[in-house]
Amino acid sequence: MNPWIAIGALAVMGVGIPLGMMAVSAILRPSVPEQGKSAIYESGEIPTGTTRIRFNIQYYMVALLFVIFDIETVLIFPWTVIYRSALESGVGLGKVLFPMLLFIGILTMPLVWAWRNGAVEWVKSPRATSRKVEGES
Amino acid sequence: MSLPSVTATLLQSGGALPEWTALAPTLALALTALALLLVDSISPETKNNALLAGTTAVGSFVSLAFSGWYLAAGTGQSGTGGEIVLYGEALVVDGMYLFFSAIFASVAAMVAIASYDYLAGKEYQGEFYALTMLAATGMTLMASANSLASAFVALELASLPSYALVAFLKKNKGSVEAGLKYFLIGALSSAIFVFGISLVYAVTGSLLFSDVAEALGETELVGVAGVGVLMIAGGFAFKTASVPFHFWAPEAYEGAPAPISGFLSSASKAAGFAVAFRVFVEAFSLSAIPEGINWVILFQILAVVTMTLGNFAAATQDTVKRMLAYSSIGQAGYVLIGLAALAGGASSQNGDVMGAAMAHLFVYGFMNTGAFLFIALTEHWGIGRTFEDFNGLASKAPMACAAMALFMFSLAGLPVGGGFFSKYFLFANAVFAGFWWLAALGAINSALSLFYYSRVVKAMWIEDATSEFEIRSKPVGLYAGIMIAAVGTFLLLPAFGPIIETAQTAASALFGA
Amino acid sequence: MAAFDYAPVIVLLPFLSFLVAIGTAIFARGKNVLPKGGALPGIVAMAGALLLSIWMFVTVEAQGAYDQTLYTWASGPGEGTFTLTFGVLVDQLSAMMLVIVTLVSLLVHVFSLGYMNDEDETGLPRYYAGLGLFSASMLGFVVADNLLMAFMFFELVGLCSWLLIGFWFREPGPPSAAKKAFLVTRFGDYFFLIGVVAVFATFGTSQFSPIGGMEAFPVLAEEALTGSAEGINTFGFDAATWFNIVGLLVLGGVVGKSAQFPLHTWLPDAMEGPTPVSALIHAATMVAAGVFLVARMYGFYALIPTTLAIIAFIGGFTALFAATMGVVKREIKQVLAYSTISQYGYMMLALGGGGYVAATFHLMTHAFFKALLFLGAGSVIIAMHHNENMWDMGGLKERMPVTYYTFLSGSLALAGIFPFAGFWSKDEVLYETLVHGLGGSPLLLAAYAMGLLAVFFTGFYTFRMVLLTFHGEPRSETARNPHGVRWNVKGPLVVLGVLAATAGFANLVPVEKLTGANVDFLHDWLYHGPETLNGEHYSTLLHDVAGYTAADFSVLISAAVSLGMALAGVGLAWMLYNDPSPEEHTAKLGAVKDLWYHNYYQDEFQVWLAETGGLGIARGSDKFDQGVVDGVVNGVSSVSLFSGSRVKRVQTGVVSNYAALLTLGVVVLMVALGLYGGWFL
Amino acid sequence: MVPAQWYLLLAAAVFCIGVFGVLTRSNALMFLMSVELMLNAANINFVAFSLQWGNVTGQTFGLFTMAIAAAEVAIGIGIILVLYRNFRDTDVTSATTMRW
Repeated sequence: MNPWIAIGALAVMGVGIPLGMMAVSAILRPSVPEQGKSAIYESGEIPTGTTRIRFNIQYYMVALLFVIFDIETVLIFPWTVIYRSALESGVGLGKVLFPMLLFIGILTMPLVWAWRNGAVEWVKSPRATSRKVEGES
Repeated sequence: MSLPSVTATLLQSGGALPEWTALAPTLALALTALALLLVDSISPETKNNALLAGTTAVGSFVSLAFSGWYLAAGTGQSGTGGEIVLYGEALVVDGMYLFFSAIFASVAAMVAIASYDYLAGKEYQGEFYALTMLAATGMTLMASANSLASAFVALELASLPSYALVAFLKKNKGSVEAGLKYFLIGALSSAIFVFGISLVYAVTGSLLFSDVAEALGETELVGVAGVGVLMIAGGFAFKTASVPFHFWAPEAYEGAPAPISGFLSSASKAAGFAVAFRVFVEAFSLSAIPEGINWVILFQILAVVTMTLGNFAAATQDTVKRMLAYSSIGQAGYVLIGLAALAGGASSQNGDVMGAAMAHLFVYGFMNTGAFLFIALTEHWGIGRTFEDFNGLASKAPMACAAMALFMFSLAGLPVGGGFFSKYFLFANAVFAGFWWLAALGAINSALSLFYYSRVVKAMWIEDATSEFEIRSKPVGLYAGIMIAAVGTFLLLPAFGPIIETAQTAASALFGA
Repeated sequence: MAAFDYAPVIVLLPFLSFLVAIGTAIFARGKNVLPKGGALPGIVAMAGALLLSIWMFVTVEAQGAYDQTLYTWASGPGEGTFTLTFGVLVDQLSAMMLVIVTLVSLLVHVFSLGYMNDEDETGLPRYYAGLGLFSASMLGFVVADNLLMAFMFFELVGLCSWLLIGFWFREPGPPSAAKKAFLVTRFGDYFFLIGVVAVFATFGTSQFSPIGGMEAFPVLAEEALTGSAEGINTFGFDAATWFNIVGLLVLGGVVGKSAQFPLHTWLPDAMEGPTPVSALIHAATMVAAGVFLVARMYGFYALIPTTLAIIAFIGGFTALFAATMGVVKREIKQVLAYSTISQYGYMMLALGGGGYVAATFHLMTHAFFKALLFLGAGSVIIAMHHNENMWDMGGLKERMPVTYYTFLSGSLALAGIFPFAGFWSKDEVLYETLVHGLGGSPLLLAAYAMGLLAVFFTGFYTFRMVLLTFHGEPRSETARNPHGVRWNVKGPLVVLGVLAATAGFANLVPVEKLTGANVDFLHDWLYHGPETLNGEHYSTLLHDVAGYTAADFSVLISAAVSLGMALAGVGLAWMLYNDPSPEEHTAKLGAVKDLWYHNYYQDEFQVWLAETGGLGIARGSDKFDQGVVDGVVNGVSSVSLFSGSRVKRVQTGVVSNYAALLTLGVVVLMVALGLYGGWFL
Repeated sequence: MVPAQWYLLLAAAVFCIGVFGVLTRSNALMFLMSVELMLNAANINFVAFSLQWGNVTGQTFGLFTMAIAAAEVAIGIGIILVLYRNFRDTDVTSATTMRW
């Protein structure tokens, strides 16, 4: 059997279900047009401006810190996959565990550095002392 | 060194030291980088420039000492059992790695010493040195990469800190613009590079050089492999600032802090060549690769276009730093002869040509770094950037100007510094290998280069000062850096014999001869 | 060998006086630091050099010759490379020359006290510096033990002549005369330089005699011609032919320095220099250098009869040619100048004619009597307040007797009247040429004939000069009341006057023939040189290799003929000019007078030659240089700069363009390599 | 199993889209995103051919690529930030003080 049939069926289902739901609800619900209904929902706030607003640059630091942990995870993942089987096949603990400890250790160092250099401090006003806040990497 | 000594056999292959110690040149640089980060973590506000620069310089010298020791002791060389392969064949230590490590470490040391003055009073000093060391670590890894994966990672490890370093002067428009351009072209190039790797992987199913070479010999997907090889060559062309991947270089070298310009144009370029030499000789070896993938022609085109474009553009520059930037492109063209003047089969000339190119890179590391450090000195003094601004400088600072004249003439290939022999050997070996036209083009370009190099000397020594300027101080660090480079450049004239011998032995080992 | 250790000092002493004088001239300008304007250091140095030279002479007599390499300034590694050295060679020839040069130079220094100091000239330190360097260069040339070193000092001599002839550089004449002297001799030296290179290329050495591990090129050449040559590169020529070429190239320098036809034109002009300098140039140093060089490497020239014949012919022709021009000159120094050219012609004649000893002998006697004549002329010039025209003189005999009698002694020597020095030497020159000519070289006979005829003219112009200057009635106010001269002028004149009368006794060949007494001292002296550098060796070579044979001919007949010719010339002069108020008889010569007066139009001819030929070539070269060479260079550079300025426009500064060009580049390369490698099939 | 050439074509298409973005977008962030697209095209190849060849080299390398891409972006955003501070714009074509 052609393996593409499953993918095709998945695609049909994926597109069909939302379209079907929208169609069903459009048929069932009464139509009462009102301005408030077409407004953007902002938890009760009155929306201002466009969607293209600037975020505070300090989010950038948070994002970067996230990247560190993200990459750490990505690179640790294959190691975790083989960890047990490697141990079972007789590779010593030192040879399996130590490199990863070294890796994490090296990664910790920049984290400490970033911490010490104020990457996680939230400065109230970006114009006030902005020293060492948005240092790269 | 072809002389195996008793201690040589006892180092790594004999069991006196564990095998991983063969990577000591790299480890020294990496540990220095971490130490610098540690210092900066402990006291983030530190402006203890002497400590930071000193640590960096010491780390570089330690790395240099390891390289020298291993080279002398024969680590990873044919005399003591051949190359040392580490970490699942991802890295390899041989004569070529040690030779290039010596280049990177010496350039890094000079840059660190000179930066002591250049960075005085600036912020983020710790980061500066740490990034420099990280980049140097990446470069040594590039020289030791034995798989496309480690080559890519090492290349990025060298590149990413470089981007930040070029844009280091955050308030300087030129520096930021240079960093942006370097980064964007670099990102594009590395994307092309990694796509090339993926194509080669698609064809061969492996990233290890030896396996790639083996699989390429049997493949039928010549087209895919060819495109992959071309794209990988593109990645190296970016690192070495070869046409058409050179566009970042003039701006990056001009805008970057001058010590970084020297670092990038000497060490980073050498690193690009180091990995290119190894990849193209081992993974895409001429004896195994399909007929259709003729990368020698590719490098011939690149060499000719690069040296011509670099020299012609350099001849018409107004600012000295940008002239040096373009001339550095031209110099890359000469070194490309090391890949372009290769012949198929097991020609013994191949090792000689490539060795000559390596020796040129070695000498170039001193003379070009020295030239950029001189620019750093003028920037430190705050005199202008154009040739006219250099008028009459020799009367104010004769020592530094004498050193600069030495660099310029040596770069042009006059017999005042090692540049004479390295260029001579490069062209001569190209002629011996049968590529006389490459050598002839190189010689013509050298003649042209004499024109613009001598403009600097003329301005400094012959012209009268057009504007009044005061030299406020004679910074010790910058002077020391320049003098180390000058002494190195000069001493390489009489001491060129061992260098070319080592380089050619290392290159020949690569060719398996 | 203690004595010879001081040989370099002979050269260094005058050089030291040069340094002292030049140092004074530079650092103490205008201040009278040195007494006598620097003359005293020069005199002391030359006196010391003279004493040392005499010591050398005596030591050579006692111990034989000395040859020592002092300094090797360039040496190649291993076989087939050249070793360039400075060395000292003191043998019979150079020891004799050392004495002559130092003696004449010393006397010239002393005389300069009268000629320069007493006349209140300015720039005296510069003058004495020049004299010192001049003497040092000549002495260095004399003791040189290889051709390259000889060439270097030869050039230094030329430089010094330029400095000294142009001493009065603020006047119009001297600088141009100096320039002419320098350029004309340089023209000859150019060939000499090529000759030196040719000697090196041919033999790999330029030593005059074998020393240490180095061979001598005359010896090598001899071996080449006698059949056992090794390692000699004759560039595809027959060995004899090639040696002739090399010999002629070196001869170029000789002809220039010794003022032989056709490069003699600089010498009369050089009279613009101070008279003591003229004495030094003509008697002992510069002009003598050329002849000395041929004598020095006579072992080489004796191998090549063709070149010898050319030398003899040039010499004979120059002797006659210059003598005729001397006949009509009005200035006393001009007459002497042409007589110098003529006399050096005799020496060349002797060398070419196989008379090595004769040439050396004449070189020696001529050094004395010509120095004497020039110094005497200098004395006259002082007396005449620097008026040199003989027609304004007359009757000086009574007013300056010392000058007169010494000058007369020199004149008799120059004219070759028995028993003055010139008689003996000139007679031997002519005799040697004659016997070798009769022995089978008709060309030598022609040269001999010219030389013999010149004897007549020599006698004539010499005594015309003497009679016009010293005899008759004074023809001008200054001649009636001449400026007096002091001891420092008279002293050297007396010394040289005695020598001019007696120097001939050094080699009394005719007397020996007559009486059998062994009185040819110079002959014996020169025959006892080093193995390859003595007269006996040379005569063997001449006989065996060059094929010169001496016919049996009486020396007395030859001497009688030449003496008769001389006396005829003197007699004619006496007839024409021994008159209280002599007339110019030159009009009787008709067109010949103009020809002689204008020096056979040689200057004009050479200028014409230079202007038509030389200028044409120069213009052509200039065109080629400006048009083709510069054009190509400028073209390349402007094309480079232009294309550079275009190429760099690619760098637009916009990073998006870079990305586009980069992508384009990759695509182009991909398509090119793909089509080439067939990736798309 | 899907034939290999389709992966190659898909990757090439993604790569070309990335190149197109690089060439046409002047906003630095868009430039960066396009480069990411190109890197991901390579990742497609790696993962696909990892499966094809039956080894995990490609997959691992894909992880490396992602890590490096992240680091690249981190640096890139920093540079874009200082670019904005100096030129008041994130347009890559605005920084043209150096040329020729």
